[in-house]
Amino acid sequence: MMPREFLPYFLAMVLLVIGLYAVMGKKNLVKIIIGVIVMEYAINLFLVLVGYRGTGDAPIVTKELNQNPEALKAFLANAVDPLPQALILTSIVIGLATLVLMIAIAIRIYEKYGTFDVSKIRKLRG
Amino acid sequence: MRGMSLIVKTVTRLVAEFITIFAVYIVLFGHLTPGGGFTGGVILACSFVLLTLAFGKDFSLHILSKRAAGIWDSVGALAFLIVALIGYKAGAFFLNLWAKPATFTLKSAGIIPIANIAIGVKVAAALFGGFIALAVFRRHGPGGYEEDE
Amino acid sequence: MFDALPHIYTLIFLMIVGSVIAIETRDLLSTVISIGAVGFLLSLVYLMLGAPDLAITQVVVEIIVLVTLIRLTVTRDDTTVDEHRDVFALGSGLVFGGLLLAASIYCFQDAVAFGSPLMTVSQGYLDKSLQLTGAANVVMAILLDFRAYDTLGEATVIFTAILGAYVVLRKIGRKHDAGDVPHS
Amino acid sequence: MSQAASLPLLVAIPLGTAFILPVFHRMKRSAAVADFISATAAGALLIITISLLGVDRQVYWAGNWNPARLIGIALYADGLSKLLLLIINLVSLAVVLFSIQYMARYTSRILYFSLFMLMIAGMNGVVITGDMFNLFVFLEIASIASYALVAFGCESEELEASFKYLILGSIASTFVLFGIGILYNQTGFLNMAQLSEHFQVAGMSRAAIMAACFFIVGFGLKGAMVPFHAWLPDAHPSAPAPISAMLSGVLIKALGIYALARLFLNVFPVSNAFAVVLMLLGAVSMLIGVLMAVGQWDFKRLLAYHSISQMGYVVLALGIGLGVVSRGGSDIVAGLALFGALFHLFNHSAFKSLLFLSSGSIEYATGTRQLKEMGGLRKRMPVTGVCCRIASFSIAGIPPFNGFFSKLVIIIAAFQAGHPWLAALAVLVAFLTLVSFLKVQTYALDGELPERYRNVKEVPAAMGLGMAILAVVCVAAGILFLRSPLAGMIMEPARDALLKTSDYARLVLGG
Repeated sequence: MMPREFLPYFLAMVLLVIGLYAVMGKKNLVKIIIGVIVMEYAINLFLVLVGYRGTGDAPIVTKELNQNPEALKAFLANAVDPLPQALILTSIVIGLATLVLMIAIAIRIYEKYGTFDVSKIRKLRG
Repeated sequence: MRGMSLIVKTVTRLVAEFITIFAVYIVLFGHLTPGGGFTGGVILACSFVLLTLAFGKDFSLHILSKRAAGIWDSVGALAFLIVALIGYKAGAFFLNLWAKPATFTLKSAGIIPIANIAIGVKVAAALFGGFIALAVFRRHGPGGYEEDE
Repeated sequence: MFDALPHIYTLIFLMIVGSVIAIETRDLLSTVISIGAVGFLLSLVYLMLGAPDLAITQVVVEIIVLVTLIRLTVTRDDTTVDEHRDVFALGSGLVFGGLLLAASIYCFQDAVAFGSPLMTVSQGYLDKSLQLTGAANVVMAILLDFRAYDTLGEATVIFTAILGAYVVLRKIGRKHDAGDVPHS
Repeated sequence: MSQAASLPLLVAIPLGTAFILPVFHRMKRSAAVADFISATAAGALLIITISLLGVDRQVYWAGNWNPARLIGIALYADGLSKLLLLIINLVSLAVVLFSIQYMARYTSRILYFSLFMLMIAGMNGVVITGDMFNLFVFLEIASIASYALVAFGCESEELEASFKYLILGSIASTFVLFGIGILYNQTGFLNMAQLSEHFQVAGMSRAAIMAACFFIVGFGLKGAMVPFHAWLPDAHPSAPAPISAMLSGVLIKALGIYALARLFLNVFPVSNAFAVVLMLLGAVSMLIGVLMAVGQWDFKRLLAYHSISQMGYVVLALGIGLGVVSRGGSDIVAGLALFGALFHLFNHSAFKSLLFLSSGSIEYATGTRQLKEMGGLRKRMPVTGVCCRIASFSIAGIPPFNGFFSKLVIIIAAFQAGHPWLAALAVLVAFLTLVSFLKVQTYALDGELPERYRNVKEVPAAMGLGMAILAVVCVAAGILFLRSPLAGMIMEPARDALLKTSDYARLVLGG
């Protein structure tokens, strides 16, 4: 088995595979949408795991910290990596945006066919 | 959507204002505490969604019509772009003007609070408009969004 | 010192279980509720890993998504999935997923270990953001100053998607009276 | 430094246009306003792009966060970016002109133009960025705009195609972002130049190789390389014709091919293994695409399959060039292959957009896309007929049109690099393409005019103008880009940007 240091990354990967399976293998529009959501969770989870450090202090400098050089130094050495968090925030927004569009198209397809089942919908040739 | 029972309506009336105030706080103090424009905008949109669910869509559309939501969406986005272009004029795209280091006040972070407000307005309007468009789609038969021409 | 690791493992494990339930259950409403639970678990993970911004954002986004998804499912008649298992899809999915996982076991061996990121660039952000930008929240300083151009893109993405939703939900897309075919 | 200052405008102008257009929604004469603003913006973008040509590389640091302070996001335009910028903004101007009349058939033209501008902003952003995550963000803008535009007609077929495209596009985005996450874990950098510098010193770790594989899947999906092409034959024909022209002519190149070229030639250290993968992807796409195309009777679907096939040429040539570079072979051969790839990239965007626009014109006038129902249209539609013929000759590789030269260059490069079988395959595919387009000519333009099309009229002038611009490019590029000052201004810097693989980091970070 893999060392403890890499197990979290691997678990994020498992989540990605589960999402991928739902997207590729399921025949229901809602399930496919859920698969995409799971993939987004997996990627965000992976990024936040990448950024974790030490004791896991949130990267926010408070007024008290700023007045106390000792504490500030310890904080700077222990706070988690803020950059992946900024990336995740963007990624959450992008995921939400994709989801809105996906739901809109799914509603429209439902209106045309009266079902979410892909096997009853697909007229298009591969 | 017709709205829900009296209890729900009463509670909503009490809670919605607090949610709105909380959203404004989250937007304004994004550079000092956790939160920020996007988060605050989503919370604001949540309070509109709550009103829609409790009182029906006519009530919330009375506060913010679909057309107004679309315009606020554009206005927020444009405001953010203008923040960037002011920096561009002064030397670099998104140059942080007016930054006052380490004072821990509302004005300390230059363009960041302004950009937060722009994003908050934008996101709240966009998500509210999107939710209304998605939620009322079926109730009006085919079609949810009106046409031009 | 608080060791977050065991809690993290538990939460991620629960997320995996929740996702599997969400994907395999037949009732669409249960599916949506399970995925909501997974989202809230993820926000707990964020909170434990020192990301309060993300935790708040994840919770509120989750609420909006859940409300919309529940409205999507409960107002439609087609709420259960009649599962006709596609053996080929299942098999190829398992094989592909297995390959991906095996490759990741091999490749993650030389990943930088969990809990000690390199921080080649971001240590600078952490150290100097208060002095240079005046923002105490370093994530916000990165988001709206160091990488503000990204955030412009982010705002644009949501603008685009909402506009796209309006476009897709229009009553009529084509004008049929415009004389498409002159002699039909 | 003064020239570099116009780089952010390439994104800011279309974004501003897109943000302001919906404000006029449902106002009187909104469509006319949209036409005017969009055409002006597209023209301005082309002017800025042309003003960038001929100047040396440009670096611009957003927010003035440069490596001397704290590193932020770099905007970087070298020869390759400028070639792509020229393609994007030239085709988009022609397409905007075409859209003004064509989109009168659809409702909400103002929202159409807004989404169109967002798509342009996304593509411009992708090709000028020097940052991995920024590339992802702008890739998403362009993709999401294109999902919505594919479904613009709101018919069931379009919605299904759009959903399929959206799902596969999300998978692609996930893979790209996962790759970025792994790279960040490995190096702590997001800037492409810093990544390049890091990999030149440290080499590729196993995790970095995995990230590279994720990028191949992700960008391969965006660029519709063959095992990942399933969405393209549905999405491209379903979209309104101007959007098909943008998707096939520009989008798959800017999001897929450009990103692959930039990553595997500039960011990652050159490696023969990736060269083999690219050659394989290219060869398979080339063959499968054309085989699927030969049997098609739907005009737009046929064109869509040809897009896969022609992109196969480009990726094949990129792979050949990368292989020669990584084996330390002669710079002339590698340069020839890369030149061929970029030249074909440019040519394809001109003739494939033109073909889609003429298919749109024919559909506008006759209401059909089926080749069997057409016939003799060149008598009734002279402008469309001539344009369609020029484009068909170009893609079929008939001299002196541009497609002939770029295919010839690629075939010679494949031969000289020691891949005679690939050269033979390229010749075979060129032949099949020729056959396929002879079919188009025979059925659509020549032959008997069917009774019901006796009164078909030529399309309005603005549509003709849009097509004429691209037709001129098709005819002129064949000669001009091979041997003229233009070649030195546009093609050679683009080739050198890819050929001198290790210069990228130095040029960006060196200030």
